[in-house]
Amino acid sequence: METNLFLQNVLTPPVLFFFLGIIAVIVRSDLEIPAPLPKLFSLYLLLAIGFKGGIELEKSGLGGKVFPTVSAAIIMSLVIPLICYVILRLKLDVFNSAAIAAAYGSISAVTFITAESFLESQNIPFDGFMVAALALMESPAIIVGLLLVKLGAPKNRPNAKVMKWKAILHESMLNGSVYLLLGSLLIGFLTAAHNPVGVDKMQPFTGKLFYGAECFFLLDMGIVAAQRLPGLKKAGSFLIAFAVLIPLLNAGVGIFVAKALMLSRGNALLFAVLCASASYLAVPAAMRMTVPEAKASYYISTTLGLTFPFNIIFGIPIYMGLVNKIIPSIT
Amino acid sequence: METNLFLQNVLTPPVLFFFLGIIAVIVRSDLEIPAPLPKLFSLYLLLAIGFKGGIELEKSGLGGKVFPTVSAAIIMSLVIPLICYVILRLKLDVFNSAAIAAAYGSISAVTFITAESFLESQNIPFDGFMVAALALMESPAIIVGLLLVKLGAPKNRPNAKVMKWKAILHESMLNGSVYLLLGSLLIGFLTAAHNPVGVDKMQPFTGKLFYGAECFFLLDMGIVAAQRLPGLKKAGSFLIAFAVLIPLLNAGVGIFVAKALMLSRGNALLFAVLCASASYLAVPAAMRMTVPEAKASYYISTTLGLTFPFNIIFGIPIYMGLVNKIIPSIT
Amino acid sequence: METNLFLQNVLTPPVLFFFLGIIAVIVRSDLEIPAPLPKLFSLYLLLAIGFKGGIELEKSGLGGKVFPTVSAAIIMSLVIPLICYVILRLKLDVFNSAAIAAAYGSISAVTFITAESFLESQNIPFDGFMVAALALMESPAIIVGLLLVKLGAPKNRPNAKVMKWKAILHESMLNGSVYLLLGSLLIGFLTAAHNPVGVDKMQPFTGKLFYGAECFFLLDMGIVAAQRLPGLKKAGSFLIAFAVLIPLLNAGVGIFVAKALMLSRGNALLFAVLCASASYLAVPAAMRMTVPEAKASYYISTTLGLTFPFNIIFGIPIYMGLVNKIIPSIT
Amino acid sequence: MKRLDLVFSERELDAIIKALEIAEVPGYTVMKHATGRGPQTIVSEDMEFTGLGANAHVIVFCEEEVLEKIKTNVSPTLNYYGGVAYVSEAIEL
Amino acid sequence: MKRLDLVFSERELDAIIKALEIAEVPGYTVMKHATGRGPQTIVSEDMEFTGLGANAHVIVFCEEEVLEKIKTNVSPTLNYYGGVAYVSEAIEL
Amino acid sequence: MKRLDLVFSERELDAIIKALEIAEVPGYTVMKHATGRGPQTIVSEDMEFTGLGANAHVIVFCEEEVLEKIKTNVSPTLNYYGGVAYVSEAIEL
Ligand SMILES: Nc1ncnc2c1ncn2[C@@H]1O[C@H](COP(=O)(O)O)[C@@H](O)[C@H]1O
Ligand SMILES: Nc1ncnc2c1ncn2[C@@H]1O[C@H](COP(=O)(O)O)[C@@H](O)[C@H]1O
Ligand SMILES: Nc1ncnc2c1ncn2[C@@H]1O[C@H](COP(=O)(O)O)[C@@H](O)[C@H]1O
Ligand code: NA
Ligand code: NA
Ligand code: NA
Repeated sequence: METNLFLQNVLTPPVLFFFLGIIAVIVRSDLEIPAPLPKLFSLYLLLAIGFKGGIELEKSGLGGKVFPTVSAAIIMSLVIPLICYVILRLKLDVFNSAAIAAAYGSISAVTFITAESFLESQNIPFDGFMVAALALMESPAIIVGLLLVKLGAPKNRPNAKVMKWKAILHESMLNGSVYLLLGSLLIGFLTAAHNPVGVDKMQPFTGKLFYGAECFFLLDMGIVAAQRLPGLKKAGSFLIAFAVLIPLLNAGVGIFVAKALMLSRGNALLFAVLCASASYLAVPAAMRMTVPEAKASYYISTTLGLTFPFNIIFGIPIYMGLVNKIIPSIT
Repeated sequence: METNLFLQNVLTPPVLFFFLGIIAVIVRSDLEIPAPLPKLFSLYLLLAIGFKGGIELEKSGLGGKVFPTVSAAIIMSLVIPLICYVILRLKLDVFNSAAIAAAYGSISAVTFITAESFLESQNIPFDGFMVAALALMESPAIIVGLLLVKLGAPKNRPNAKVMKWKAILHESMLNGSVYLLLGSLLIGFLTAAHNPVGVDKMQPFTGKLFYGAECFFLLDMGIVAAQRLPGLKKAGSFLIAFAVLIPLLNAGVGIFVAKALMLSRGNALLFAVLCASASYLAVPAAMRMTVPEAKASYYISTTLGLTFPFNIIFGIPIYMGLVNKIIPSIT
Repeated sequence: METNLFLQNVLTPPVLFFFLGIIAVIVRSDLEIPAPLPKLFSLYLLLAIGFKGGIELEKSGLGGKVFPTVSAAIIMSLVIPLICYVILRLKLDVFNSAAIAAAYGSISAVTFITAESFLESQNIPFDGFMVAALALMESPAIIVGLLLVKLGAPKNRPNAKVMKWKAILHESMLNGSVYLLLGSLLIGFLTAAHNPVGVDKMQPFTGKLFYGAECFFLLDMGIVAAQRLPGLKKAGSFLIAFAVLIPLLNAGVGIFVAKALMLSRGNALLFAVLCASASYLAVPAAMRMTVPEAKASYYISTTLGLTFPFNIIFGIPIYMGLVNKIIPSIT
Repeated sequence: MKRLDLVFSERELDAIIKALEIAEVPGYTVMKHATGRGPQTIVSEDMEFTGLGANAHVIVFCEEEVLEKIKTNVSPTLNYYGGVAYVSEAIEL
Repeated sequence: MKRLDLVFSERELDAIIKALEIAEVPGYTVMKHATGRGPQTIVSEDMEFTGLGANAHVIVFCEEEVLEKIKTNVSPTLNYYGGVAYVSEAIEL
Repeated sequence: MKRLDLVFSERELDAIIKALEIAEVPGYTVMKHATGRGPQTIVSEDMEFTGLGANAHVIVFCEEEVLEKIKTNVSPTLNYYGGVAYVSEAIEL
């Protein structure tokens, strides 16, 4: 059954293109997608999922499971960094531990998208309000990460490096990708409410084109992730184990929370994926600014070089299998 | 009624994304759309409106209102710079006055596109030949601007800065954006006439995708326009008032001309928008080359920093309201 | 009849946009499509034709004419460089002869795409497996070119320039464009076999959008090709004649091979175009690395500056005319 | 005249430009999208799309007096976030 | 050997290259998409998509004799449109 | 301190970086997408999309001792494929 799910996940265009990117690096092909083209696709995907999520949110309304689910997601993004921090402190200093912990509390939009595509190919429904959960899990994790530094950092941290709360909040709430996602969500909501024609006219761009653009972007992400692998080797076996086991742990916790919230199977998978995935957009930007003592290569190579491909290739079908076992009744 | 129109304009995706861009700058989000992505969207939009305009032009033929409308548009692009020049000379020197005047005689393709989208969302028809008017209003304004410099400049202008007519004509007629727009118009025309299958096959690219690409581009234009605001403050209150009042004046004149030409309501709005909008593509390029004495920050910050957002947000519904009052019978 | 075909080819959007690009350079418009936008379109087109070809290949199966056609294509890509080399050696040294010969044995994907569009506009069917032929003609030509250098080069070639076979094979098989094309072909094949929903969901991106993106890219290719013209003048009249006559010769041979293989008219045209076109992506990369003695301006200006536009504008209708004469029965 | 070359993360660009303006430089030139390696970090092209950003290379031609002021203003940022600054001789053409 | 750095608007690139070629430079390197501020103008990244264009940074390594010729050829363009040119010492590696 | 400027084809970037690392440079900065002309070749912007690639401009600030090692390591590549390398004086700000 689960090998079946695994194959069904792997034999979809997005995942196949992801492999194509990874293999390109392994066989040292000179295939490259030069900057700023990845940025174009990254901006497009954020705009499109935000817009589509906003439309769905308007349709479903803000009642029902929306509020509990989003609240639970935010709580997960506050709790996960704490758990991760405790584990990471076994081997790493305060700065690196806090930075990596924050990354794992936050989310990866591309992993979320790939999980959505997986659900669609399985004909399992899910709700648009999960995008709101996605958008609201970025900032809290950053703030927890920085609180951990504030509490754990040695007292003789140079003065210059004292954190300014205003800058931190700014960085966590107004990071370009968070801002675009939330803004597009709001625009989708307003458009659905006031301008249904606009929804139809956006559809070819934000809807139809999406799957192909996702494939193109995953091709690039495959290249990028595979290029992070050497950095991963330097990070050592503790971090390598962390980057594979923690997503499993977080997804497991997420699925039980989803069961408690009585989410549908589709939403439960997305919830698990949000818990399991780690940020390589907003969090690195915030950490670099406020915790320069943390090694960027640590939090980038774990999140992007290992957790991201692990989730895309193995995680999604594994979590789906777990969801099927744990929440079969709500189908 | 007009608040109604205002809301109907503001609550469409293109204008909402424009706001999102403006707000990103105001709240200092680090959202940015790196070069050359804006260029990609700019080229795409010119190609698409040209192509679609050409197809419409072929359908409607060159008879009827086409010739009078296009001629009137060209005349407006010759007259408006003269009026503007007289007003600007009250406070500015010959060079700056001529450069800004030329910009206001010319047009902004994005404002035109946004007006088209507004008309579509209002279900008001308009004609494809208006794109021909758009394409033909760029060059005359440039030439008038340079003639004004030639006549008004002090006799002791350094020799090196004497203008070469060939270069001026070249710059005004073969500027990349004018060339692409006119070329695509012609290609659309030829394709519609000789290769109807080609028209259908272009439709997903030039037609369906257009609205979404417009939104993406307006997001960027919001960022760009808001970044021009500090420059605007330096330009002083005279230019600020000019950048808001002149579009109103020009639109008003345009609507009466449209009434005289007995244009339909949709075409009348587009005509007004052509008169009211100012160029930040072809004209700055030409002015920088031939009138380096003029301050680029003046003509860029007025056209892009104020007139452009004013037209997108307030101008279009105001002009529509005026059109509805002045030309109600021709509906 | 053939003037007719010529007009039917020229009056399609892709060829018209190609002209628009050429004319932009001739009249010195400042229209430009800045890097890396051409790369974006180039990657997109390779991905899309690969993916579509893979789907078709899965549908048709690997039996029937697939194997003979692909084998014949590979043989052509081995034989053509030998013929070209003999001709080129009349005037050029070993290095330049081998490099140019390799380029003509290989193929131009954009020429192939334009020929496909031409067939579609003529309602002439063709098969998806021709893309496999396209993908497999790049590498053999490179290897022949390098063998020619190995055999023909003076014995006192500096030691540093001795070729390493591993590097050569790597460069010829894993060049980015070859890799992406083959990879997308495989992904299309796997998707069609295992995930039909995925095929449908890719369709707006790889299918619908294709024609428009092709036009945009040909606009750029027109600019690029026209910019190569001065370099062509330096290359001299021998190379100019070569760049026009060899495609005709190769296409002619190709059509007789196609007749022998009893290909349909559509496939025969594509086969002819594969033989007639020359590479400006994979081959230059390989030649620059392994035969730095060859002048890049020679093989770039002949392939890109002359053979490419010749094929797009004149070649395709001429070859179609020939196909119609030589293989009329198999319609 | 002196020529100053600064290389640092794009994300500090605004802060560094502000520091240069306060030091009253006569002008500056910025080239973004640079990559590289320093004693502390490796910056690769794909950093640009993650939140980390690539490097910026800034060139300033100025009089010797201005250098001191620049140094005071940019050092905190360069020390905190990394980056290098080197001075050469230059004369106007 | 000398090293010459020119910074000016991309739109004058063809004219400047032509001037360099007439001065018979042995070679040159061009980096486009530069931004900056000078005594006269501010050039920002979004200028690139308006008609104004960003800056180009051109480097020429050449013998001292060539510099004089370059100066004569490029000065009119730089004076008319703005832009800077500075010379440093350089020796081949 | 010395400043080394290398300009060569992007396609040799990995080889040159490797050579620099072997020479144990303290760091380097890379700017891609450069174009130009040398004694042997013209590299234009559209080369980037054909297989040929544009140029890379690499800057290294290092001690004089390192230069010798760099020279040994990069010369084979520069001689084979073309490219230039020039050294100037530089001092830390
Ligand atoms: N010795 C050097 N030579 C040239 N560039 C350098 C050198 N050291 C550092 N850099 C540049 O400065 C950036 C920041 O370096 P770091 O101080 O390690 O954060 C690097 O990414 C390089 O681009
Ligand atoms: N002192 C300077 N140092 C470095 N770059 C400069 C300097 N002055 C001007 N520039 C560059 O030269 C360009 C043209 O300057 P301008 O002469 O003001 O038109 C500016 O946009 C800067 O990129
Ligand atoms: N004298 C020079 N000054 C500045 N850049 C140069 C010079 N000579 C060569 N270059 C650069 O080095 C690259 C390679 O030159 P080449 O040695 O001809 O292959 C050229 O494309 C230029 O970008
Ligand atoms: Na998470
Ligand atoms: Na106007
Ligand atoms: Na061929």
